[in-house]
Formats: sequence, structure tokens, C-alpha cells
Amino acid sequence: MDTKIAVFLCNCGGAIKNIDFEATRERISKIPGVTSVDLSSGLCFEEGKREMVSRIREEHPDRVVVAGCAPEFSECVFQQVLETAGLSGRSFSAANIREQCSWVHDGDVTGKAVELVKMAVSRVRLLRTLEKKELPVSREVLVVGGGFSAIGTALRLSRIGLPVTIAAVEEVLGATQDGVESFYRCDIDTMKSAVEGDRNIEVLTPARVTSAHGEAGDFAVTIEREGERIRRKYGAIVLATGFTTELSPVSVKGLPVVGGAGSPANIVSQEQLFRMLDNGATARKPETIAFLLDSCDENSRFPTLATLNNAIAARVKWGSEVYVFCKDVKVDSEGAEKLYREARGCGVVFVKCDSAPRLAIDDGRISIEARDVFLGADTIVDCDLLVAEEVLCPPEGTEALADMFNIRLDSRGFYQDENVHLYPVGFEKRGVFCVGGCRGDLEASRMANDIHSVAMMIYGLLSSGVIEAEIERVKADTQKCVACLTCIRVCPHSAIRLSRVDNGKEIAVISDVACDACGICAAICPAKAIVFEGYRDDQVLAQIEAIGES
Amino acid sequence: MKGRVIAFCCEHSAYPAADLAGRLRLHYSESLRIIRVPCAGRVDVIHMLKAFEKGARAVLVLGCEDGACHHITGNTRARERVEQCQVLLDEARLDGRSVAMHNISPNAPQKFVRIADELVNAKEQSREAI
Amino acid sequence: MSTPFREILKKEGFVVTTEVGPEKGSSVSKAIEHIELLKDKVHGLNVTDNQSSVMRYPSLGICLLIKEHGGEPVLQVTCRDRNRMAIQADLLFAHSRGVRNVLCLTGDSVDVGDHKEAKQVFDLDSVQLIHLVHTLNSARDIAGNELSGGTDFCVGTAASPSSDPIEPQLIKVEKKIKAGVDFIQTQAVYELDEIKRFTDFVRNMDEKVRILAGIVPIIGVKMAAYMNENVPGIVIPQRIIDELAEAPKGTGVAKGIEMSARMIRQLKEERVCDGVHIMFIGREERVPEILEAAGLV
Amino acid sequence: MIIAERKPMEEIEESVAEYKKVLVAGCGTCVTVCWAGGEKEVGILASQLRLARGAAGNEIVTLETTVERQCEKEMVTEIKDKVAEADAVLSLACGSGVQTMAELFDDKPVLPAVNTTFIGMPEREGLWVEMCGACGDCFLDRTGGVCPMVRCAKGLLNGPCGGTRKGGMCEIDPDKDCAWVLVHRRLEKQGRLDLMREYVTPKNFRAVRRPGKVQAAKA
Amino acid sequence: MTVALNELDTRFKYDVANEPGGEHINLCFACGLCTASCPVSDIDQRFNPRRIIRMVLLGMRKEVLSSDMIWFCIQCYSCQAHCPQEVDFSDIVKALREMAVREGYVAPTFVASVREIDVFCQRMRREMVNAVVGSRFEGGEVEPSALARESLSKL
Repeated sequence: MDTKIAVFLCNCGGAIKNIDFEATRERISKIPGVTSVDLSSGLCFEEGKREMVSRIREEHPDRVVVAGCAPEFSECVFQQVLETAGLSGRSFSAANIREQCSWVHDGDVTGKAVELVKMAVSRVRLLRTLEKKELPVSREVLVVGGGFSAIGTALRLSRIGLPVTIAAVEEVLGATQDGVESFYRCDIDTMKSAVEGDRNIEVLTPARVTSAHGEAGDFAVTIEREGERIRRKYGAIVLATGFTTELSPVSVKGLPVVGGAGSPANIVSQEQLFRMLDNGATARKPETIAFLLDSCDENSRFPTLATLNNAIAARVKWGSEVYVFCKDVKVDSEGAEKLYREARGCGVVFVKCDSAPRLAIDDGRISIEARDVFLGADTIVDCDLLVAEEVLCPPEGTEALADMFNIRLDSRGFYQDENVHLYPVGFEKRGVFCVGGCRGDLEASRMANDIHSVAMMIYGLLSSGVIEAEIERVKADTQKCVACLTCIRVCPHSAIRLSRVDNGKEIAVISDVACDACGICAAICPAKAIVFEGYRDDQVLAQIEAIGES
Repeated sequence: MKGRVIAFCCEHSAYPAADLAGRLRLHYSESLRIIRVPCAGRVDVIHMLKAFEKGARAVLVLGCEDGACHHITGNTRARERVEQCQVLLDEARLDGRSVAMHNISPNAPQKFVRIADELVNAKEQSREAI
Repeated sequence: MSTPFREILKKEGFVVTTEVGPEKGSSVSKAIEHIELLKDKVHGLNVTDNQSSVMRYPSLGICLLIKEHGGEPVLQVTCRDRNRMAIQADLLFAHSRGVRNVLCLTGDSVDVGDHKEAKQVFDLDSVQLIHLVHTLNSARDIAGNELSGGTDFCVGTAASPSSDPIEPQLIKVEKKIKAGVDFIQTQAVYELDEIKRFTDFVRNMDEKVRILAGIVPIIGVKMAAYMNENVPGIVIPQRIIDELAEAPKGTGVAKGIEMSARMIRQLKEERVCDGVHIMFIGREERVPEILEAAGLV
Repeated sequence: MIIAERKPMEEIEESVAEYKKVLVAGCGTCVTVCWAGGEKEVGILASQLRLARGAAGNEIVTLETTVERQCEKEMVTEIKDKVAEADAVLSLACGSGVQTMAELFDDKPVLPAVNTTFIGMPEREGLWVEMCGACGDCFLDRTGGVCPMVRCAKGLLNGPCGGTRKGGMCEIDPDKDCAWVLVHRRLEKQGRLDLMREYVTPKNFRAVRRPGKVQAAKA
Repeated sequence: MTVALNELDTRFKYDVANEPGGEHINLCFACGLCTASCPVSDIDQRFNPRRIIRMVLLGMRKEVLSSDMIWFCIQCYSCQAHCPQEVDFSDIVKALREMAVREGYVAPTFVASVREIDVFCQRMRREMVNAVVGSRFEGGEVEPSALARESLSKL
């Protein structure tokens, strides 16, 4: 039985002026398979849609083409119309005769419009409908990490009703922030006790994720804790492994490595200085303190905050003279501008230098030489205490987790590639998210934002307990697939795996959930085994064939 | 379809850019035919070759900007395929320059029009030269 | 008539050899010049075998010329161009004409030479080649057949003491020594320590094996950079490059000769190794200057 | 797996220059996996031929097919009707497949469209490296599972040549590992370095005397 | 020349901050709008408000208070109007001048002289503008030095 195709032509309320719709209708109606051509001047209006439904019910077409505006606006509208009229939304194709024809050309473009409709007709003729299914998912979420962002995420997810497991490599939660909460500007104790009282949250420490596979809604994860192997199913994974800092290896004359073995005790990290200031455990208050900032790492949002806080505290508590050597003071973090003003107000001197300061150590005394660009002269200062520049680094194990979950790292080795389409907390692998310090230079307020957006995205994914998916939209032909692994290697969403099918043959199986329908696999398959419904080779080629037929 | 220029447009970038060109009433050659694809990475070498077999004057593959591909590697794969296709055309003693890959963002209608016009004009000139 | 090389190796003295490179063509006049110039100044003359995979006049041919002119030839044999049958036949012929010294080498890949499309043979490798020479010495071929007359070759081989990593190289040297070699010529070396370490390694295995350090004079900063970059197994230290850089323009060759001679003196005086093998490719006529400067004549 | 590469277009075109109707036949096994002769490549070659010949005003008709294994007579027989229809067959299979076709259809020219290069494995997507030289005398047990016959540029059996580059790379290609450095690393890791110290006698080239033949034990 | 910060008077900035008008000196973040908007800087680049503040913040007490520069300010308050941090440079200059007198860097009578010059300059300006204002619709050529000689004779 031949496919019956109904074509609806719409002039968009008269916005399409340079197409002769009568002539178009006449030429379209001659295309084999086209059983009806209707003219409308407002198909997307309520009346137009009603009319369309009734025409489809009268004519019983198998497929529908709408020629009018860009599918960006109309596609979902008309797919709904089709479904109301009892057809599948997949029986539809649009001919964009407005944005890509009428509006970009002068004069009569009826000929081109007819061609565009023909292209749409030839594609729609070959469309197959797909079955939609609701796949059950696990509502449990695994949060990897044991710091502020991990605990915060777990609490937030638990509050919206999702059961959470926290797996952290540390002995106890919050170990990194313990005792230095105000340095990290978080109230870890309160959060920890909230976790303890939350029956929705299970804490596994010290625990390491050792393997993971599967896809959104259905990840199989193995966690190792003290020799014990725990295997669980999770619906979503949140990576919240934080960052570590390294003292930057500034070249210092007569000093092996700053922060390394043998480096003087009067070179300290931000956290060390914070502790000194906090517990007052210093025999003699340093008269002069120098801070180094952003001379080798531009990503210094967090170190800038630490510097400002510590500099103010040192001025206020110890009355030390404080110099901060930096290229720029980066104040785009929450509250940083205010802190910077406060620091200046209390007498901290910021020395803006255009090249990295030169350091020398003589008899335990540290001198810093730098060019002050505003003074236009070199300055030299001897200090009792030097706070070394800190560079943020991804913690150990970051790469292993990235491999496990098939996600990419950015150029500095943190989670989250610099791709705008991934949103700040998502990945190319659906169902895996990251929050907080593990995606780079973040401070507390931004971590809080992350936590909220991740919770929202996971809620959207898992809360209903099912994920709706079209079945086999992209599929490898059992007979043709030679299991060459090419598609598995190229899939950016790691949606393909090798699997034994009914006849015992191992072939590429594409997950309906993880697949994001890009078609890279279909284009590269050397056996032409992968079929991508809607963009099958024959569907693409049919459109090419239809071009210029008239 | 003698003389048509076929543009495979990624629905995340070039296709909306083309729509925006329409909304801004920017004009380009009438010979351009747009085929919507979910990602430039879907475009296969055979699609380009068949277009030439059908008489296309030129083929464009338009994908997302570098580093901003909706499918991470789709645009770079598309570029590799276009380069492969250029070699195949040259081998067949046709002009490999008739197929080109460009990166474009969805909010760059002017760039879309410029790319389309440049290719159409270049091909027109080379036809005259022959 | 010069003393057989094997006898020289057995004595206590400092052994000196150098090279004669066959020309690319049927003319042998230049080779004869070099033979005449060098034959009485050194203990042995190595003749390269299609060196750097560039097809030339055969090594065996020049070896016979050296014999004719009263010199002591060392026949270089590589595994690249001949299978086991051809190599054995050549060796029998060489022996019948009085050639008594064989240097067993792997040979460069054809990829670096002037016949890049040729089939490279490598039917044997250098360790197997050493075994083969000993088999012939015992009047059998390597298929086990008895020969109507055996050979009596003195066997040498080469090694690269500056290779990185060195362990696989040393394992191969070990295999070569086990197979039986009388002497080892090294790739060009510039650090005494390196030669020392290598000599110790070899002497630990077999103290009878004599070690001839490879000497290649460096005549310019550019040459040094090129060799460091492109010649595997050679490391020219920065101090040599610095010294060359300070030499006035046009005195590069003289400087190279001076530095090589200094090195040879040190090697000899400090008894680091048993001798040297001087490779001054393309400047054979200036080898006597090195010998003179090193006090070897 | 057998690795092949497509021949240059010029060579292919010349071989089919006198034919009007050509069957382009792919093979669904090794050459599909190494992107040289599967259904996708068949389509590309056929299209390219049509374009080239069309531009030259000498139209060619192409038939396209892909056989599961061109080296199996039974499987090749299935396409006999298509072969009959064509003036010549352009086979994208390895040399073995081409010869099987040629033997079965001995009245038709069967022309190779790929160069069969080696037996190898994919190092990563789209890159294959040689692993085995089919010498008929495997001694991988003594080399830590690294074959110096093909992975060493000179096929040396007793250790590296003197040309190993810094860091253990091959003398003739700084991008390739020196096979003997790999052997050393592997054996060292397994504590079996003594194996490398053992003398390996000259290769027995009689193990595969051309043409090679393997007779399975009678079942 | 390298400025050794330890040898400077780090109290200086607090002393200035304690003077009336100098209270906000520490807030300067060296954006340079003061210098960019200063009419004196325009004709003599050695006069650089940002640099003067910088010197105070680093503790260069002697250099600042003995400097000729603090006397070049004409108190036009342009810097003060532009400053995004309300550092109030014109008022700081007043404070610095007070300190210079108090600490003996200048004679108290010198301040009166500068004040006299300021007043005289304003009168001079008035005379000169007066001389040309009649021709303001024609907009003819003006030769300021000749005009000054003329105005001076009137004063």
C-alpha cells in the first residue's frame, strides 16, 4: 500500500508574500503519494490546528508535511497536532519556506518553495515511527567526595526526597575543612550533624569507587571500603571530589623548592597562616608579611579570597605590615570587592607588579624584589613570613574517575570541559554531574549554586522513577554489524557497548537512554550497519535526490 | 539540480543561524539548499559525493564552533570527513575546493550568509574561468 | 708486511685502527691513496660494507687491495644485503685471499640509504653472524656440513656504550661476547667515564676481549648539533660544543683533530681502553694529523 | 586481523579504464574493520568512480555488493549473478579474497582495489599497527609477547641494533618503539630477563615455504 | 634605584589618615583617574597624584613632605570628583602641606606665599579673560603671553 502524504501550506498570516501558493499547491499535488494539499494562513493558530486535525481525520494520511515557518517554532506544535489526530509525531516533516526561502530572496520564489516541499515530502515518505517506552530508573544517587560540596549536595538531594550514598576517600567527612571552616567559609560541623541525622543518607568512608558502568537511571557501581566490595545501582552520579592546592615552585635563589623539604619554616601556605592566626600559636608576631598571588596561575579566585582574609587578619590581630605582590586582584567572587576595600582600609599594601617578583633567602630572611608599576620603580622588602602562591590542582584519582565515567577533563585536569553545551555541572555522559571545587577555581558561594543546579537536574531526571525514551532510534543492524568497535570508540556520549544479542552474536548495542542522537556513529560505521531513524542514509539521500527535480 | 549548492546544517548552530538570517531578511543566493542534520558529525562522505553525483555545484558542511560542539567531537569529525572528501574529489579530477567545512554559532547569521555567498561566488568565478 | 692484527691484539700495546671507505664507482684510486697513506701508521684498516646503506664498491674488494699494498685489512660484514649462504661464500673467498679479520655488524636499515626500495635481508643478525664465523673457523658451515677447508678469522664486533636505555644494548653485547669476539669497536664516544663503564662491563665478562673506543672528530657546532639530533647512540657533551664555539672561524677541523688527539692521549695514558678506532669520514687524509697529535707515530 | 589500505585512485581507475560496468565488491570481515573495504568504502569508491568517469565523459555503471568473507568460495558464490552482469570485478578484499574471486570467476577480470599490508591490531580508533609476520615459527614465548620479526625494523632476533634512539625509539622512525626495548621492559617486569640473554639461532625459513599450506588434523 | 620598603616609615600612611582630609588615603586602589583628570598633570607630567598617594602608602615620608610636587596642586577638586573610592586627593594635599609645615620641611610663611600666588593667578586670569571677552563673537587669535604682559601692567 502506498504511503499517503498530506501537505499543509501556510502563508504565516500573509508574512510569506513572494510565493504563489495556488501554483505551489498545483505542483505539489502532482507529486506521487501526495493525496491532499491544503492552504492556510495561520496553521499554528488554534483554528488552524483544529482545521488540521479534522483534515487529517478525514483524509487518513500516513505522513504529514507542513510548509511554512522554521521548524524551530512549529515542529513540536504540529507533532502535537498529529498526535491529537491519531498519528505519530514522527510522521511529520517541515518545509522551511519562510526563513530559508521567502525571507532571504527577492522576487518570486515559488520554484524554490516547491523544491523545499518536495525535499520534505521525499524525506517524510521514508520515515518510520518509533515506539516510546518508559524505562524504570533507580532513584538512588551516589555522591563521590567528602567535603563541603559533597555533603551539601547529599543534604540537598535528600531534602528533595532522593536517597543518597556518600563515598569519600577520607577517613571522616569534612576532613579537609576540619578546623578551618571559616577559612573555607563553610559551616561543616552543622552540615555533618545534619548528615548524621538523615536516614536518607548513607555514608561510606574511607571508600573508593573502583568501577562503574551503565547509563543514566541505571549505573552499576562498585565501591571498595576497607577490603569490602559494595556493589550498587544508582540513577545518577555526582562527582564532588574538590581540589587540592600546591605551593607554586617560585624560583628562589638558595632555596630548593618552596614548600618542599628543606624550605624555611617562615614560608607558609594560606591554610597554615590561617591556623597560626586562629590559634595564636606563634612565639613572635611577624612584623612584616608578604603574600604572593597570581604570578604563575591566572586562575586565582580562591587564593585571592584566602589572601584577602588572611591579610586583614594579620593586620588586625598582629598589627604586621602586610604586602601583597600580585598582577591583579581578582574580585569577581562573592564579597571579594568588599574584602579588598577592607584590606586596603586597614593598611594592607598591594604591590602591582608586571612580572613575577624575585625572591632571595639569606640566613633565613626572605627578601622580595618587585617592580611597582605605579611607583615606576623597583621595590625590595624583607619579610619575616612569606605566604607562598598557591595553585589549585585536581586531587589524586580525578583521572581514574573520569575514565570510569567516560567524561573528559579540562586543560588543567579538572572536571568539566570548557564546552558551553555541557552547562556548568553536566557532562557529555548523561546522568553524571560534578559540583564544587573539582571543576576548578570555585569558592563557597559558587559551590552553593552548583549544588542547587545539580539537585535540580537530578530531580528532573529521576524523580518520576522513569525515563521516557524512544526505542531503537539509533540501532546497529544485527546482520551487518561486524563488531569493529569503531562506534564504541567514537561515541561522545559513551552510549554504545558491545553486547551479545539474541542469536549469540556480539554486536554494538546503543543505549536508548544515553544516546543523544548525533549520528556520528552512523556516519563512521564502516559496515554501514548503524541506522539512525530520521537521518537514515536513504532519508538524507532522498532529500538530495529531490533537489532541483523540477 | 545543476548548479545547486547544498548546505548540511547542524540543527544546533548553522540551521538556527540560517533561520536568523531569514528573520533579519539577509539575502543570499537562491541556489542554496539546506539539509538539516542533528550534528555535522552525522554527515557522511557518501552524502557529499552523492550530492556531486546529482549535479551539485558545491557542498557545505556547517557545524558548531570549535570547542562548542553539542556532541563534543561532531564538528571535528565533520571537518576530517570534508577534508577526506576534498581528497576524493581531487583524485576524481573534480575540484576538491567545491566542498568546505565551516564552524558557525547559532547567533551568527551574517557569517552564515558570508560563507554561503563566498562559496557560491567562488564557484561561479571558477566556472567562468573554465 | 705488517704484523697480523690478531697478534697485535694479544700484545699489551695500544691498538689503533681506522677506516677506508670504498668509493661509489669502479675507480679505486682514492682508496689506494688512503691505503698508502695509512697502512703503516695504524694496526688495521677497516673497510666499510655499503656504509649507511649506500651502494658502493665492495668491502671485500678494497680488503684485497689493502693486502696487495701490504696493509692489514679488517673486513666489515653486515647482515643487510646477503643471506647466510652469500655471507659464508664471501667469507670463504676472503679467507682464501688472506683476509683474516672480520667485523660482524648488523648494518643500517635500507631506509637511510640510496636504495630505499630494496629488500633488506637480515637473514642473520650480528650475534648469529659471529656464531657463523666461528662455525666456519671449525671447518663447518652453519647447516652442519663439513668444509674442505675451514677458516681462521679474528672476530670483532661493534657496540654503542651511549645508548639510552643501555640495558638492552648490554644484554646484546653479553651475547656477542659469549658467542666469541676478539675485539669490540665502539660507536663514537666522548666521555671517558662512559668508555670506562663499558670496558669494566666487558672485562667483567671476558678480560681477553680488547676494546677499541670509537673516535669521530667533531669539526663544528653544526655538526655536533646534527649528530646529537640525528645519529642514534651518539651523545656529544656540551663542553665539546662550547669549546668548538670558541674556536676561530675556519679552524674547526684543526680543533676537532686537537680534541680527538687529547681524548686519545687520555684514553691511552689512563688505560681506559685497549685502543681506538678512528673514523674521520671523508677526511681520511687528515687521520695522520690526529695520530701525530696523539703521539701515536 | 588482516590490514589493508585503499589503492591510489589513479591506479584503480587505470585498472578499470576499459570497462563500462564494474562490480565493486567489499568484504565484510577484516577490511571492514580496518576501514578499507567494507560497505561504506564500497559506496565511496563506486561514487568516486562514477564522478571521475562522468567528468571525463566516459560514464561507468557500478554495481555494489559486500560479501561476508571474500576468501570463502561458498560465500562468494552467492554473488555470481552480479558478477555475471559486470564486465569486471573491483575487489576491496585482501589479496586472499581477490584470488578466491578470481579463481571462482575465472572468465572475469578481478582487480584489486586495496593493498594488503600486514596482520595487525588497532592501536586506537583509525590507527592500525603491525603485530605478526606470519613466519610460521612463532617464538613470542621467548620475547615477552613482542614480535621482533616485524616490530623491529630489521627483524633482529638477538637484541637491538646499535641505533636505538634516546628513550628507546626506533632508529628509522622516532615515533615507533624499539621492539627490543619493549621486549626488555616486558621481560624485566615479569622477572624473566634471562630469556633475553639466551642465544636465538638463525630463523628457520622453511617453516613457511611458499605457497604456505596448513592441513588440520583429520576429525 | 630600588626602594627598600623596610627602611621607610610605615606609620606615615596612618599619620596622613589621622589628619583632617587624609582619612581615606588607604582606600586608593591606584586606578589613576585622579592623574588622568588633573589639569596640572596636563602641563607638567612630574605632577602625578596617583604616584604621590603611592609614595604615602609605601611610607616615603621624607620624599613626599620635602617634595616640590605637593605645592603644585591648584585645589581644583577635579581628582576628587572623579575618584571612585572617595580618596579625596585635594584634601590629602592639604593635609600633606600641613604636615610639611609642622615637620619643618617648609617655612610657615611659604604657605602664605603659595596662597598669595593662587589669589594672584585667579585675578590675572580674570583680567585676561576680561580683555578678550569683548571679542567673543568674532573669536579672533589670542596671544596669551602678550595678553599676560598687558594684564600684568593693569594689576
